[in-house]
Amino acid sequence: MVDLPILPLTVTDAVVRRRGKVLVGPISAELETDGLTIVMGPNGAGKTTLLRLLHGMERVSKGQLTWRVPEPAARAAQAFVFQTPILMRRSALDNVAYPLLVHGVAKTEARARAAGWLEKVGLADSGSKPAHVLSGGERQKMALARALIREPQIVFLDEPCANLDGRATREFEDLLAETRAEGTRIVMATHDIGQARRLAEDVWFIHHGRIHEAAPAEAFFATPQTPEARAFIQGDIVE
Amino acid sequence: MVDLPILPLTVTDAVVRRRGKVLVGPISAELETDGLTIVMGPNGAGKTTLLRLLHGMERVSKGQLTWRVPEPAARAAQAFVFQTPILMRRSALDNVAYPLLVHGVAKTEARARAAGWLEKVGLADSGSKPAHVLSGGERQKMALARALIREPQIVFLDEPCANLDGRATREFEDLLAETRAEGTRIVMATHDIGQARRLAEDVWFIHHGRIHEAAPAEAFFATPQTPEARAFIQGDIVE
Amino acid sequence: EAMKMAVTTSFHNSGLADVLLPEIKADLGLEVHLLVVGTGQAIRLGEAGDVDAILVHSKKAEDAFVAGGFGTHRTEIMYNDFVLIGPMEDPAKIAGARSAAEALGAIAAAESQFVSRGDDSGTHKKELSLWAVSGEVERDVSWYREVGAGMGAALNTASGMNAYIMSDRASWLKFGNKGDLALLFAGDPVLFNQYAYLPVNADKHGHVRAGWAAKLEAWLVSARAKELIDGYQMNGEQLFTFNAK
Amino acid sequence: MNEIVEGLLKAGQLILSLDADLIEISLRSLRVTLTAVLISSVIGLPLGCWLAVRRFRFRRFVIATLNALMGLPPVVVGLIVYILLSRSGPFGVFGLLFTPTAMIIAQVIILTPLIASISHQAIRDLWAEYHDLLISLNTTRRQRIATLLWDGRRALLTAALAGFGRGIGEVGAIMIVGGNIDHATRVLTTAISLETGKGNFALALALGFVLIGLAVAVNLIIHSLSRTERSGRW
Amino acid sequence: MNEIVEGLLKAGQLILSLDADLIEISLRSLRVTLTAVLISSVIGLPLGCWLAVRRFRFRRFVIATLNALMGLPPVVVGLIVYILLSRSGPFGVFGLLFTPTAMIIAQVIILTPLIASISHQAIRDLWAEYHDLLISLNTTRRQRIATLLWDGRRALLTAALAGFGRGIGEVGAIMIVGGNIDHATRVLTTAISLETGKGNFALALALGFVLIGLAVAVNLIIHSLSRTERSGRW
Ligand SMILES: Nc1ncnc2c1ncn2[C@@H]1O[C@H](COP(=O)(O)OP(=O)(O)OP(=O)(O)O)[C@@H](O)[C@H]1O
Ligand SMILES: Nc1ncnc2c1ncn2[C@@H]1O[C@H](COP(=O)(O)OP(=O)(O)OP(=O)(O)O)[C@@H](O)[C@H]1O
Ligand SMILES: [Mg+2]
Ligand SMILES: [Mg+2]
Repeated sequence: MVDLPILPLTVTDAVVRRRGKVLVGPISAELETDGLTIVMGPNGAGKTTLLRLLHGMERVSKGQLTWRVPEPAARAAQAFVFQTPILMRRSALDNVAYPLLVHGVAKTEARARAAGWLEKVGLADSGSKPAHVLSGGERQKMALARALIREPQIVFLDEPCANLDGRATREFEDLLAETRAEGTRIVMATHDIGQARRLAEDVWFIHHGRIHEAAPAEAFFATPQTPEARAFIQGDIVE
Repeated sequence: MVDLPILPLTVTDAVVRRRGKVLVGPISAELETDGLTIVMGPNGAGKTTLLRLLHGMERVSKGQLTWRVPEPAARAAQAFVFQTPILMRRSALDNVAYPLLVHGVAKTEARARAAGWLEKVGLADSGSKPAHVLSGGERQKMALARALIREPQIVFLDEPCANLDGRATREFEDLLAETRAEGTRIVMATHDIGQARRLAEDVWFIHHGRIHEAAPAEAFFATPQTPEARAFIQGDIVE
Repeated sequence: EAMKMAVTTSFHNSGLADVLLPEIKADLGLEVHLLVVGTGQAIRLGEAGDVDAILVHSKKAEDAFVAGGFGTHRTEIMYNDFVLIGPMEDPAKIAGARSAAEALGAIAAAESQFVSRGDDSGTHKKELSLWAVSGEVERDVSWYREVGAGMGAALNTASGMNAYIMSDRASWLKFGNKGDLALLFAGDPVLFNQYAYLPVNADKHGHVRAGWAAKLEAWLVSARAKELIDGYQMNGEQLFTFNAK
Repeated sequence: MNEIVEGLLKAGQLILSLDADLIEISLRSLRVTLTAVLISSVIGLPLGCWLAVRRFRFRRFVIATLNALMGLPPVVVGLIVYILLSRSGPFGVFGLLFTPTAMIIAQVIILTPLIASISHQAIRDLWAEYHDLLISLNTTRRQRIATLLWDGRRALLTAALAGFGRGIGEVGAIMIVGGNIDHATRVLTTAISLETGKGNFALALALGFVLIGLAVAVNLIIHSLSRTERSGRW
Repeated sequence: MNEIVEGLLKAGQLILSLDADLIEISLRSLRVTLTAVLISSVIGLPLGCWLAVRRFRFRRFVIATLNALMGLPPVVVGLIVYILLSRSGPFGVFGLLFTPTAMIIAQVIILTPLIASISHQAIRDLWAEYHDLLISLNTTRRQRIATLLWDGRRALLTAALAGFGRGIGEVGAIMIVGGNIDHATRVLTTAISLETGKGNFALALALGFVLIGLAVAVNLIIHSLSRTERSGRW
């Protein structure tokens, strides 16, 4: 739909402050056209806030974000999968079709495409269920389909596999690889270090609201530069 | 508070049916006084529904649940950690203190104990935050504290670690072991097979709404009896 | 065909309209839409040209209405009378009074509860003039209750308080919620209550149906109207006396 | 006391005998109020949503005012509409005074703030739920409002029904602008006022009971058509 | 048209000159309505919560009725209260008729269903949110209601304010049971009615503007005290 490339995104000294506390920042970073960045870090580090900041959903107290194109066009080509899926009070199918409807696709076509996406994420039989009866995993799958259906240029994923079972996680990873191959920029937060290893091209390690370490995946996992990152990677390998 | 032991729980032929579809059942099972049961199964298998059924939160269409003591007493000694934490529109501290207030504990004492529990789950600094600003992992920690604060005889945990980081997961497991040691019966759903291996004494493998396989943990992981269970355990080992 | 006429609550309460309107319809083919409002409001409706004629009973205001050019003229149609109502047991003993002023004086002397319309209506103005005659001008007293309401509402209040009140005879007879009240005094000629018909001036308001207003006026002063008005009875009593010239 | 019983009996009588006058004024009541509710809903529901969705400087002031306007004294509304529609007023040429149209206009003025205010309140929680998603999907304000209107339709129905209740029982304004003219602008409430003034309490109460019955019936019909209280959350 | 302007000017004049009568009736209006709102809230808010929390067979019917009762015609309420309080009525001995107390009673009857209905609607979503948790924690129905009342206090305030708006503008019922007696039961709305009947439209409007101003002021004060529209979700 939106053909102008919106990337790269340049973030300069962005700070998100709430109740007088800095939640995230100052952040300076650049997201290039290509890539799959995994955002990691302990609970409460600021991963969600950072993703929302990049997506333009957090009022910045300082600094700025610059997309290649001006705001409205840049907004239209992004998608976000929230940590807690937001359920519209509609059927699963209509939830997935909604972004298309909003962008002027005719109802029948939107539904047909939504049905296709439900199938892709393994919810073929659940389209007619009202979203609120879906199980935890089913909700995440639905949210994923809803985010990808518009074929965004960049997608932010906030722990999208938290409630998925093993098989669904693998299927998710396949789908993500496919999406990546089609040229979609991916930024994803996860706590699953195994998954991070499998998927990441770059890693951002977040600590106390800042990008503590940003590195290519191999380098990060092989030789983390900071003690915090090292501890974090260790800490996760509990077995 | 409630001193009469409420366990064992006997479930006979219980069925949960919604919109003309059987979601779970028929289930027949017994929960003994002691133990830690891990409930596993693919997304949408019925784990959440089963836990809710045991907790008495789903209207059964058939069959029945029998606790050792009659209903009201049995209800008072159970706790539940929901898959999506329910946030009361209060501070984190007041969220955790709430179950005590409901049970007649004085406000100051309730808050003091709640503060202790927040510390236990690693939220010492977040007590004064309104619950809705908490991060995904912080919410799960808060919900856990809120469930355990009343020292229930049995606690149902529905994927309580989905959004926890590695260290928090380990701390959770320690806390759970402690709780178990104090005599609390634990029934927990998880997708993390590693965690299941570490914690489980018994495993219930749920498939299509039924307890497909119920076995001691070692036996289950070593020699799953059904092809579905075998596939499930394999499927999870993605690497 | 329809025209609009503003009338006061006391006229409407009498029920005479229910007798006259169908006859007017039959004789003239004219439907008269009644707007039942307070006297002041009726005059304002006429001034604004929102009705084609008014039928009220407040001579001073009527004269001002004509003098202001809002109405072409004033035609007296009929009169009825005011009566004094009060508690059955009549604590102020007004039943034997020789004049209305004396009756009011007795109420003042006994300091019995008295309900006044207090709404600047024709009835209210008449009541005030009677108080002036009786010499009781001080009305800022606890037993004198100004209720600021129409005739029916004021009667309801009087009934609820078991108080004295001045009412037009028609409203009283038609009034359903009598409670312990009774008609105690009537007949003093000063209590006569003249109704007049005033067509709205078509020079001021072009849309006014002056033709119909004139036809209605002709009918109202006709022998046919006289027969109906004089013949209208309630509980065997004649309520209105036709006196158009 | 027995006026109340008498009123109930009379109400039964009037209804069973299908009294022609009663049917006429009841239908007129319904027509006026339903039309007014419809118009007010078309204005008020989106306005309420808009207030939920939009952040601006004087938002709080506007909302407080709207809340206050829920209590617009009907007599004042009646007066203002009267002055505007009066022959000597700016819209006098249309000759709307003392017609059902004038009554509808007055009711729209009374009901719109009420419906907007209640719907704003009803939609606030839904907006909190949807906020992130709709912002993320880069929806226009128009689309947000449309989505909230649609997904919140059950709650919004309550707002419209509140408007209906308020309208059907209203008398102060429509008395002034309608004039309570027999066979033209008389409705249930103005008839009740009239009978009360005459001291005919039983008849007034009978009409009142008919009115309440009518309001309950409309509510029940709409509730069961829309199945509002039936299915769980939506 | 210029009556409206005149009315505005007169309203300004009355307020600036601190007209003694105006102050008296304004204070009485406030006293009657605030008392009625308080009593109605004490009944209506928990009732609304109770209806949200409790499932029973005739729930839908009760809710539809409550919705319908939002539109209880004030004149009918006035009549019934009048009949009950009148000397020959069952509560005649208390001599409450034509006192502010009677006006408060009538207003409570009008406002309680309104407040209950709006608060039920406001609390429904919150209950959907809390349902599982409060059931799981084995709370008593009383505790559930108390929790919803407390955590939903902001939304419930709107219900109470809607009641205030409705009450302060109400005239039909308090006219009948209060009697609009000068210096005893005259309030702003009954004074407006009176002046309208007298044809003093400008004065009536002036009083109306004072009333609206008062209502806006009360709303603004309460909103800013409670900071309703300020902080994000709670
Ligand atoms: N409005 C706010 N006021 C105060 N603190 C806030 C606010 N919003 C978020 N926070 C805090 O900011 C921190 C970062 O939150 P964020 O949701 O970004 O963490 P996260 O890295 O995504 O954690 P998780 O892995 O648990 O999801 C948390 O500690 C949270 O409590
Ligand atoms: N009211 C309902 N009507 C129809 N289907 C329902 C209803 N409630 C739940 N379901 C379906 O029942 C199935 C079981 O749901 P449940 O939440 O128990 O799954 P789960 O095992 O917990 O899955 P997950 O691992 O994703 O959390 C799901 O497919 C869900 O869509
Ligand atoms: Mg997060
Ligand atoms: Mg589940």
